Amino acid sequence: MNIVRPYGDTLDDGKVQLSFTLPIPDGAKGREAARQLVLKWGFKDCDVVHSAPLSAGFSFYVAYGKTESSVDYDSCVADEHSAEASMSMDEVNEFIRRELGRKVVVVGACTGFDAHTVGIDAIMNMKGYNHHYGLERYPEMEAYNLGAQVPNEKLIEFADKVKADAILVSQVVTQKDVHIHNLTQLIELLEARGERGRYICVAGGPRIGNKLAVELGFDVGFGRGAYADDVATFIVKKLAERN
Amino acid sequence: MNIVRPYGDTLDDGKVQLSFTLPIPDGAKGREAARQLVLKWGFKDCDVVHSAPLSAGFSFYVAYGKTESSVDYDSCVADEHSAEASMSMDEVNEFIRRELGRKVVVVGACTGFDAHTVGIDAIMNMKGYNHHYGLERYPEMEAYNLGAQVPNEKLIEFADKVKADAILVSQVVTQKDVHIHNLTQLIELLEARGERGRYICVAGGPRIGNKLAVELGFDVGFGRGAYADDVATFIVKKLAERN
Amino acid sequence: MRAKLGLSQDKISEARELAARICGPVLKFVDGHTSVTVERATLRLAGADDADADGVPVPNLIVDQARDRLADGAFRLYASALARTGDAPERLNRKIAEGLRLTDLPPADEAATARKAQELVNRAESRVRANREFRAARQEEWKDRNHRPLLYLIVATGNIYEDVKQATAAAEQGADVIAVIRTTAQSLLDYVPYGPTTEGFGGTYATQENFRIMRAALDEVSERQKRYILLTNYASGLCMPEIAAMGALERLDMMLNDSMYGILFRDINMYRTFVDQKFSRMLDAWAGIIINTGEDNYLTTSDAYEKAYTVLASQFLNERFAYAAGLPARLMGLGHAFEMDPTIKDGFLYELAQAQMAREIFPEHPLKYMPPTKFMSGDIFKGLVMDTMFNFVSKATDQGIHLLGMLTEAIHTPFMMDRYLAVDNARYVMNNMASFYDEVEFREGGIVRTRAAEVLDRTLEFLRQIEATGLFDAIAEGQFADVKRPKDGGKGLEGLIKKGPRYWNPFEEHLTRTLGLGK
Amino acid sequence: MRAKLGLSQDKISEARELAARICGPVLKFVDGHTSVTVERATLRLAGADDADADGVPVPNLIVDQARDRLADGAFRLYASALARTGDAPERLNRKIAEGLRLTDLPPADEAATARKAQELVNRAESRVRANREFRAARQEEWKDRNHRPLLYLIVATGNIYEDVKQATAAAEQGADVIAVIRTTAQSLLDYVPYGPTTEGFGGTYATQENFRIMRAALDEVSERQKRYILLTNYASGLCMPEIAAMGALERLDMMLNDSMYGILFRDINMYRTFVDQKFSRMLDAWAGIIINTGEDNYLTTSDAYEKAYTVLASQFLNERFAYAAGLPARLMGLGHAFEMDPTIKDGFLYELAQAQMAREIFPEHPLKYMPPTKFMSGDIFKGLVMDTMFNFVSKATDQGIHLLGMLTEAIHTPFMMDRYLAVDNARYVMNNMASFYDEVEFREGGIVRTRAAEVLDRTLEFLRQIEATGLFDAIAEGQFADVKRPKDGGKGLEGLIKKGPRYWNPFEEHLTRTLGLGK
Ligand code: B12
Ligand code: B12
Ligand SMILES: Cc1ncc(COP(=O)(O)O)c(C=O)c1O
Ligand SMILES: Cc1ncc(COP(=O)(O)O)c(C=O)c1O
Repeated sequence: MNIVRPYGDTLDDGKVQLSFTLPIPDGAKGREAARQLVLKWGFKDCDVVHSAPLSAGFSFYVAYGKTESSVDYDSCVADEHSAEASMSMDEVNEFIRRELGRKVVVVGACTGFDAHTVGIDAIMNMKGYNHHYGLERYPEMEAYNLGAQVPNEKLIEFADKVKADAILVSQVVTQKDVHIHNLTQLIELLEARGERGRYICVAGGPRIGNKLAVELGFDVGFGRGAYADDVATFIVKKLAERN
Repeated sequence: MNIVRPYGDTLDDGKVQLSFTLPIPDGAKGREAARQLVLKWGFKDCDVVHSAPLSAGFSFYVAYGKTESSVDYDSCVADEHSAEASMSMDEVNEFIRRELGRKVVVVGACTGFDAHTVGIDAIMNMKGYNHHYGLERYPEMEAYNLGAQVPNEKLIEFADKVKADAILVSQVVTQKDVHIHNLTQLIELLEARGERGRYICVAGGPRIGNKLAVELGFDVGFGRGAYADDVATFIVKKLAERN
Repeated sequence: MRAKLGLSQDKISEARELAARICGPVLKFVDGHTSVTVERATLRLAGADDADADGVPVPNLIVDQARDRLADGAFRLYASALARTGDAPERLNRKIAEGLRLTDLPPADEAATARKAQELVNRAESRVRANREFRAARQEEWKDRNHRPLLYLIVATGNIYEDVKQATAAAEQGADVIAVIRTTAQSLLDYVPYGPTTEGFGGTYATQENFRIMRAALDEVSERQKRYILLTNYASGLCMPEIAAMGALERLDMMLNDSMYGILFRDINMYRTFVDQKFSRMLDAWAGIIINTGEDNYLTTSDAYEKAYTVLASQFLNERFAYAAGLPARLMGLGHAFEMDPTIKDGFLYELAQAQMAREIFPEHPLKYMPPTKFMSGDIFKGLVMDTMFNFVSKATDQGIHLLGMLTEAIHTPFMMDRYLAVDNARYVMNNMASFYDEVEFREGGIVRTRAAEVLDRTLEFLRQIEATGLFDAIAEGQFADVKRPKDGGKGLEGLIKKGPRYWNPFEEHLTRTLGLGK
Repeated sequence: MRAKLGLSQDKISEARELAARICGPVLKFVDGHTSVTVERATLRLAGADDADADGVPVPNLIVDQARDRLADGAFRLYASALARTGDAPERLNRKIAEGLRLTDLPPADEAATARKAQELVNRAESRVRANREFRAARQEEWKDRNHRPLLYLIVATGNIYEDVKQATAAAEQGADVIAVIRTTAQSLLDYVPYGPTTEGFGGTYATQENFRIMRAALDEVSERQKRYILLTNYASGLCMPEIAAMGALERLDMMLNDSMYGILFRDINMYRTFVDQKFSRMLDAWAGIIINTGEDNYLTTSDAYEKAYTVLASQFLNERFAYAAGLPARLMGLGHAFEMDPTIKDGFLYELAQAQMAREIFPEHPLKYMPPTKFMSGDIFKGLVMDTMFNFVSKATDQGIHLLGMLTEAIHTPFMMDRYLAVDNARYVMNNMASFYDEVEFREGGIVRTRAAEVLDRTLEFLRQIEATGLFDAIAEGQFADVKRPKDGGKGLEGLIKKGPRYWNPFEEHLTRTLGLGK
């Protein structure tokens, strides 16, 4: 057990900064509404330190609250495939040679109408990202990067054609949960074809968590700060497990 | 009834920005702890968008939460003596002449070891603050500003000596609740002397709310953005009531 | 404008000449072609609007009906139908939406069609002129009430009615320009949706009705604020000329329009893009709409320090294409962006050099300066500080159009409060160092001057190389933004049409004449 | 340092001469006087420490016992007792704490007392020299590892053990200097509390034990970070020389110490202050401690634009008083602050002018630059942006010691995360525009140069006026900071003592000699 609380300048003082907008005019009454709202979140104390009108009917608040809530740090389980556990590029290749004895085929794309290629490129392209080479550079892997705006159907067909081991999907735009829609559809299409089991399905993007990805039927999800090493490690270990 | 919730870019989307420190190392596990903490405050959804190490054992988080909590704006009562209701300097003087028929005597100070004079000066000095003249300039008032670092005893004696109608206290430093201590002591001293009823007691300072002041036994409290007009209006109306 | 960099005027002239030589062959190709969307844009100017029960817009229905005679232009069919039926466009549109096939109607006689054409051109001309005059009058009446640079804010709720709320609030907070961000991938639609819309992702559909709704809302705030609020949308993607036409009719004030954005970043066919682009820009020129070019896109994909010269090269090309379409410099919002890695030592000075260079090379152009986006992260506090530095550079180099950076850039499309914080930041900074431009000089041989000179040199080299290759091939080879786009690849090629000898487009003729583009 | 303002060197010299003439009479007065705290400081150097059961410090007990012979100095009594009893100071201190009255002891013979005195002086000298050498060696070993300007962060929890955590974190985040803010109103205590403390308001008591605890903690981080972390406290208020003495012994590196702060802002008697101040500064000079003067305080009370000249005037006076106490320029952290109303147009340029002017007039002085505080509000986002502009000016004018602005300045003493955001802001900005100073010139006749020249002129006028009035009377009349302080008013006057003919203070003599201050 390691119970922790927010820390301002003294252990357990519980200080938290908040800011938000309310659809009401600015003024003393608005500040009181903001204060009450913060108290509703269970804060014991709230100081609304700033308010400003955003327009006639909207106002902005900055507040500091004091909470008594806590979490047990020891019982928290990281929802991320953290870099610490990952093998390096060389180790991954060595692992493939040793444990799998054949090239691993991966297919990646940014699906739907999402045009953000930089994320999937960071994982797949030769040059990689932040001094981590991309999967295309892994001698023991065959990596196909289909780019952006790729319909799920096309991605699946391509994976089928090249006999892929893993399908990598990037989703960056999340407004109105469009990513959830796109990701779900991919899994549904695979299931409809009876092929979900054939692939390791990997989702990625700045707002994608592992938890979310798994909920949607993927094997894993990678958020911001992911590198090719992490993804490769996951894929090859999973393949080895399946053998 | 006018139920309102935080507004990000759509009505009732409930978006709130938070930031805080936890006494744990930075990392995926820490981000999960931060997320769970935000959920404990009743947020339905939480995206920890940033974390950074502050030192080996402390880490910083920025998060966005989605709340379903709301307040009824109509039922909020402003805890501030807002400028809208205040009379101007001329109106106050006119009011005194008409309703009280004698000069009103006020004594002000920043008490304890608090050395912040600017706040009490803003209310009392001739030149005032932000184009609102201070009480010294009110022809129908006699205003004594004792400055800062004034012990409560001295303030009370002075008030007694000049037969003050109101005592004005400024408290700016609030660390370790030193202001609560100072304010409470003043009221206790007055009560011990059986003189609490003799004065209108006014507290002020950037972190003083009306609610707090009243709780501590004052007649009223003024926070940031208060002007002499507001204070004068309160005092003279109260005096008229008592008559 | 005070020149501070000591740039070589000869080199600048050489770059302009290179741009002219690079664009020449492209413009020649363009003149011989039209496209489905150029035709639809023409129809829209003539009055074609409305949509059928499936939401297919009437201009699309007409062009589909005219499919096998598009080399003649689609306009003839519509004008002839109007002449023959005597219908007002609205009535004819409805009939088409309900199933009427114009090809079933016997053609009207040539003279009647020509008269109808003239009438339609005149009607459009007076509507657009009225828009231009209205804008000019307001801007004159409220001159000096806008910020300098213009503060430009986006709204992107996906719902036009929410957009209106956000835009109104933004204008009240101090925005001079409101851009309604388009829904993800509208670029790729080969039609313009019809009517008011409430469902977009990362933005709101560009529709004529949405334009109208937002324009009316902004005119209202303008009156209240006594400040003309400019409205921006995207004449970009597969329908760029149609959107330009809608913008001309509904008095938009700015349009995102880049000569190569669609090709490079949306994989739209290059021939199609160049053809569509020229007609769009003619419309913008006619309507007094400022174009915003998309050089910032180079820097979100490639490194801003390394690839600074691609921005300048693109500015020269965009300028050349714009002149060729009749746009005067004062309507060219050439783009660039504050996108260098924030960890670079003296990055601020390099940004200053780049922005000042653009200012000096394009002195009459209302440069459009984009905020940091690529290096923004979930650390909203750091983001706010980066935006502060950006605001500083923008004012320090007298940019024309200032896109406000959002502290939440890496997280979500702007919340209302994000926008407020952005405006507040910019207003404070820009007032606090208002006279910096006039005040400060850069040391000879210093970082700023040296950097500007180097970027100009590198740009010349790059332009020479493109000239040698030819623009079409240079794009195909991946010389821009590291993406290779095969000449006959990409979307929309099927909508490109070689003009036939009977090609007739009185709107194009009218524009060519009015804009003084006759050969 | 490049001069960029074209300031008149003649005027600068004239200002220095005026300062010398203004300070002359004050220094003459000072030389004839001592004070209870000067005596206690001397005792502390000699080894007096510890406190009685009520917490009254031994140095106070001794001075109280010597009350009626203070004109001779209190040191004689202590040295004589040590000589007579043969006790080590620690043992004697304990006895005094337990009730021993030194006046009850028969005096030791003169020669023995003199030998003891020499021994005590030597002991202190070698301890302080070791401190100086340790610091110098570390700073040499890790040179170029500190930021330039030095990043200065405060801790203010009120609890020395929490302070240590905060300070360690701050150093790990990048701070070069840690200042332990003192508890509210320690200035007004006429004694220095004893031992480690955990209960302060808005800050932590300055005690020798607290100094030791923090010094040890920072030395540890320094080793880890390979960066010498400087420690700062306040030699200010009624005990300024004692705190300076403690700082000399415990290797503090900087001390807040202003020639008039106590008088103007703490209502301490002026004679007392000047006397205490000179001795404190001699101690700082001896120990290689940088003083930080408090010009910023003028601007938190008065308007920074209007009263800019009071800052410069005070800098000249502080400089003069510091030279007179043996401080070299490199130990003079003259203060100023970024406190102009953020709504002033071109405020940034005025701040730039002021900071650059200070830089040019005091070229070897490690100027201490204070962040915006007065116009900070609950709007932490705006505050962060203001701090960004401040960071910019500081680096742009090559300041020496940079106090980091806190986005929560108007709300609470800094949270740990506030400090992190402050460092992150400064490091980004200062790296991003690192070479600005060398790069940029100010236009002749422009705002910056004109403003600097005006402030210098106004300062000269002000100094002339003070010279005419005399410094004591000028303070009494309210010429500084708009507060009037009667000459015989204020706190602590009763602790002032005219030195008698038999006044003996071998530490003062030693310092005078070492610092080359002999008449
Ligand atoms: C660059 C950029 C663009 C460029 C894209 C260029 C390109 N070729 O990709 C351009 C200018 C074209 C663009 C356009 C738009 N953009 Co954009 N863009 C950005 C920006 C600035 C940076 C994104 C980026 O490149 N990040 C760097 C990469 C390396 O990070 P990453 O994508 O997170 O990838 C990492 C991880 O997430 C993970 N990962 C990602 N994918 C995958 C996949 C797998 C399998 C794995 C394992 C891991 C993984 O690994 C990567 C490396 O660590 C962001 C803002 C920001 N600062 O984040 C906005 C942003 C993403 N864009 C946004 C929007 C809305 C748009 C538009 C839709 C706006 C519009 N309506 O016009 C358009 C249209 C694009 C479309 N249809 O999708 C929004 C999305 C909001 C949301 N959450 O819904 C953002 C957040 C900006 C904002 N605040 O509004 N954009
Ligand atoms: C100026 C200033 C100083 C100056 C004070 C000069 C002076 N002559 O007053 C100096 C430099 C001396 C100073 C010193 C210290 N300060 Co100070 N200071 C400030 C600062 C920057 C501005 C305060 C101010 O003048 N505000 C302007 C006035 C007009 O606003 P106001 O006080 O809120 O007053 C308004 C209302 O509150 C109300 N009001 C106030 N009083 C009253 C009374 C009545 C009767 C009524 C009706 C209304 C009313 O009306 C006023 C007008 O609207 C603030 C930070 C900030 N930006 O707020 C820190 C701040 C107040 N200081 C602080 C601290 C800790 C100190 C020190 C204790 C630090 C130290 N340990 O050395 C010292 C010691 C002072 C002491 N013993 O009290 C902290 C307090 C933290 C806390 N909440 O506990 C602050 C918030 C800074 C910080 N973040 O650490 N300070
Ligand atoms: C010129 C141009 N067109 C269009 C867009 C918008 O993107 P989309 O292609 O999704 O409409 C941008 C975005 O930055 C742009 O710069
Ligand atoms: C020179 C100097 N001394 C002391 C202080 C601290 O205040 P106090 O008097 O409460 O110790 C300051 C605060 O700014 C100062 O500038």
